Amino acid sequence: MRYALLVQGGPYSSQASHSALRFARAVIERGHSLATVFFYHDGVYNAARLAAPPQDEPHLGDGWRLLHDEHGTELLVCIAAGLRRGLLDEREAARHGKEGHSLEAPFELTGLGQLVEAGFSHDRLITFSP
Amino acid sequence: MRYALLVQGGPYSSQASHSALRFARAVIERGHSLATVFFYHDGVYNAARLAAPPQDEPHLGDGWRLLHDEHGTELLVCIAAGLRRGLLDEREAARHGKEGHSLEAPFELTGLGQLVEAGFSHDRLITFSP
Amino acid sequence: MSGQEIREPEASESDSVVDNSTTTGDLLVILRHAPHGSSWLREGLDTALVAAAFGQQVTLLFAGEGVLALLTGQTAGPLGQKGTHGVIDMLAMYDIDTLMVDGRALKSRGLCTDDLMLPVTLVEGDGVVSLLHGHRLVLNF
Amino acid sequence: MSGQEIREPEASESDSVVDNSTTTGDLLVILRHAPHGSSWLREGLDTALVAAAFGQQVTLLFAGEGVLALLTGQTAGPLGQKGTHGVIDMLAMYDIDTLMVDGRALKSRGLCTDDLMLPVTLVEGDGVVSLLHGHRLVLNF
Amino acid sequence: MILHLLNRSPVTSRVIDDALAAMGPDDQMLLIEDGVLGGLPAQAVPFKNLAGRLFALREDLLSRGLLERCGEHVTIIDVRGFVALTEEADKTVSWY
Amino acid sequence: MILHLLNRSPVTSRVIDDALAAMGPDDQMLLIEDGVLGGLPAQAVPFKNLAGRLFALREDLLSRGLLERCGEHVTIIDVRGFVALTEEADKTVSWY
Repeated sequence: MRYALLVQGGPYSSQASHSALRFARAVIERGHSLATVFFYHDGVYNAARLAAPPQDEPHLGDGWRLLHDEHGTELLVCIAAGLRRGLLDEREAARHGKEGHSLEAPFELTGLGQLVEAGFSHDRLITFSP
Repeated sequence: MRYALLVQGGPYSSQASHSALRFARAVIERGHSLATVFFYHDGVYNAARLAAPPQDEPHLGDGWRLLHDEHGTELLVCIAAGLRRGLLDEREAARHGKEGHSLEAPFELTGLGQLVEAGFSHDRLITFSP
Repeated sequence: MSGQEIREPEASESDSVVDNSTTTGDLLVILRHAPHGSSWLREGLDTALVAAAFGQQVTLLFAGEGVLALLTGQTAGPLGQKGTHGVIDMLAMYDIDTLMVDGRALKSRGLCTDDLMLPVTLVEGDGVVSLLHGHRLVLNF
Repeated sequence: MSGQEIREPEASESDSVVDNSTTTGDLLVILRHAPHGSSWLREGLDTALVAAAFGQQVTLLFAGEGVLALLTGQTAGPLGQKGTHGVIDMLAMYDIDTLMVDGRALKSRGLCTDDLMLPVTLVEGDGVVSLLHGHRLVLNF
Repeated sequence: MILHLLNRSPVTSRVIDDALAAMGPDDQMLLIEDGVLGGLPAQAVPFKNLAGRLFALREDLLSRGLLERCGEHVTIIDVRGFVALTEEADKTVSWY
Repeated sequence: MILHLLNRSPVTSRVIDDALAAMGPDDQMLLIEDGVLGGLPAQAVPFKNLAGRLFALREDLLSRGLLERCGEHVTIIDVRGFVALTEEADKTVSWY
């Protein structure tokens, strides 16, 4: 089956992101495709490229990137939720006249329509909230 | 009196930051000193320098900066809570081998000891949480 | 998705009914959070609007604190926060006209349909169960 | 502030007492959140450790879900999240030995002091009120 | 006197029980944010021992359409009144 | 069949009431994160109508020291079992 996840909890603030990443790996272990992870509400903070958690704790951003690299999982970040929380890629930073960027590939800023699309075009959508 | 605020809610995710900023202004209107705002838990996201909220909504980061510029309020961000959430100034970014930065003056990364210090050296400490 | 900033209180003509049939559709969005206190309500409503704009048949269920989203007399916040009442006003434009309200949530807060901005359908008893089963996708905000 | 990753369950020798006197100090940290589910517990404990390191007299009150912080047999999370049981083990090193537990919170979860890692003082009735009034500063996590 | 801030609705959160249990006979409580729902007459019962010591923030009632719907069990104050309460209180404790 | 996920403790959050009210006679519930506290025997009562349909996540019980303290009213499954439940369910609804 093709799975999509909706992640709405901030990394390190609630367990939601850890639960989602653990579930994602189990989905793949059971032979399914983890096609899409959509980050919304505080879940968008998972994409913060400068996150520097202590070395003896799991690095969630790296965990998501590994899923993308090894399994082609799309990492979609709601652009409206991201912009107000300070998550901009180079293009959005330029558009808003700001120097630097806080989000980069494989995370992609995208519209909320992609969440709706994910909900209807995948076999399963599982939500992890704070 | 000298007031300190502890802000623990993320901007735009909960009302905590809005409540704190509104309270901060009223503290000053009543003739007190708003000496310190300490950002902890998801409150540290208030310091995200790239935040780009819609133009018809209040810009919380600018609100905090204005307090600092006009009233000398210290804007202290817990470094441990900030680093794991991706809030690094230029110095911490260099120390962690990362390019760019996500936090800048007048926000300052500081230790949790400053919260304890604020609690005991100010006349009042008021907490705003999500 | 902007809306009017201030809305004067008004007594809404209530023609709400209790739902004993089964409402079906593509997407059920459950709204369980109050306006102003967090971004959950706004984000849930935005999801509903986008789904409707994509041509999906959307049902809204206001439950728990979410029933406050429909209260008359809401205004912008003290710092100019927009609130969500402007979005509620726009639902009809997006052809979202199936507004269900958990009757228990309304009653436990001492409110009735006369307190609400729009006509709604009250859901009682197993009505919520039917709603969840009657939609292809359920998103809970 | 790192700690051991795995802790085997063990029956703790309970020498806890019910507090009918008034405990006073500089800082009361109230811990109301469970381990692993959020960062609140960790952040509250860190605040207590720092205050103690600064020479303040610190009292901890475990209330609500916070009583789970003291449960025996906690381990790291499935992705290697450290949890907070290692920090609990370090409290004595920081001279934080006034550990108060809301008896009501323990009882409503069907737990007793034998379930806890450390000896604690149970607080009942107005004990919580006295604790709040007996400390110069109260931080609620 | 301790000022207790409550920002959660008493209908959906049980934190109100902890807050009330922690209040001494002279302590005061201010309802803010989602907590102002406690100002509805139907929510008066849990606050019955707080006569004259229960406040609700005007700005948060207003934006939610609850200002005209408030019961007699709460005293409505604005944000300056909120600051005034913190001036009088020895300390302030937030429940969330 | 709908799978309901609950991640809040039934002692401190009232969302469990909404979740239970939304469950049909064949629906299942899985307790995760802070929700696994519902696996304690003292918390069995609210779930009394869910015999055979109530699950708790093993990994979350283990890390909290609750694995050996679980009651008979819950079936313990690991994260692969969690995925299996979502395979069987027509849809999954999260309560938080």
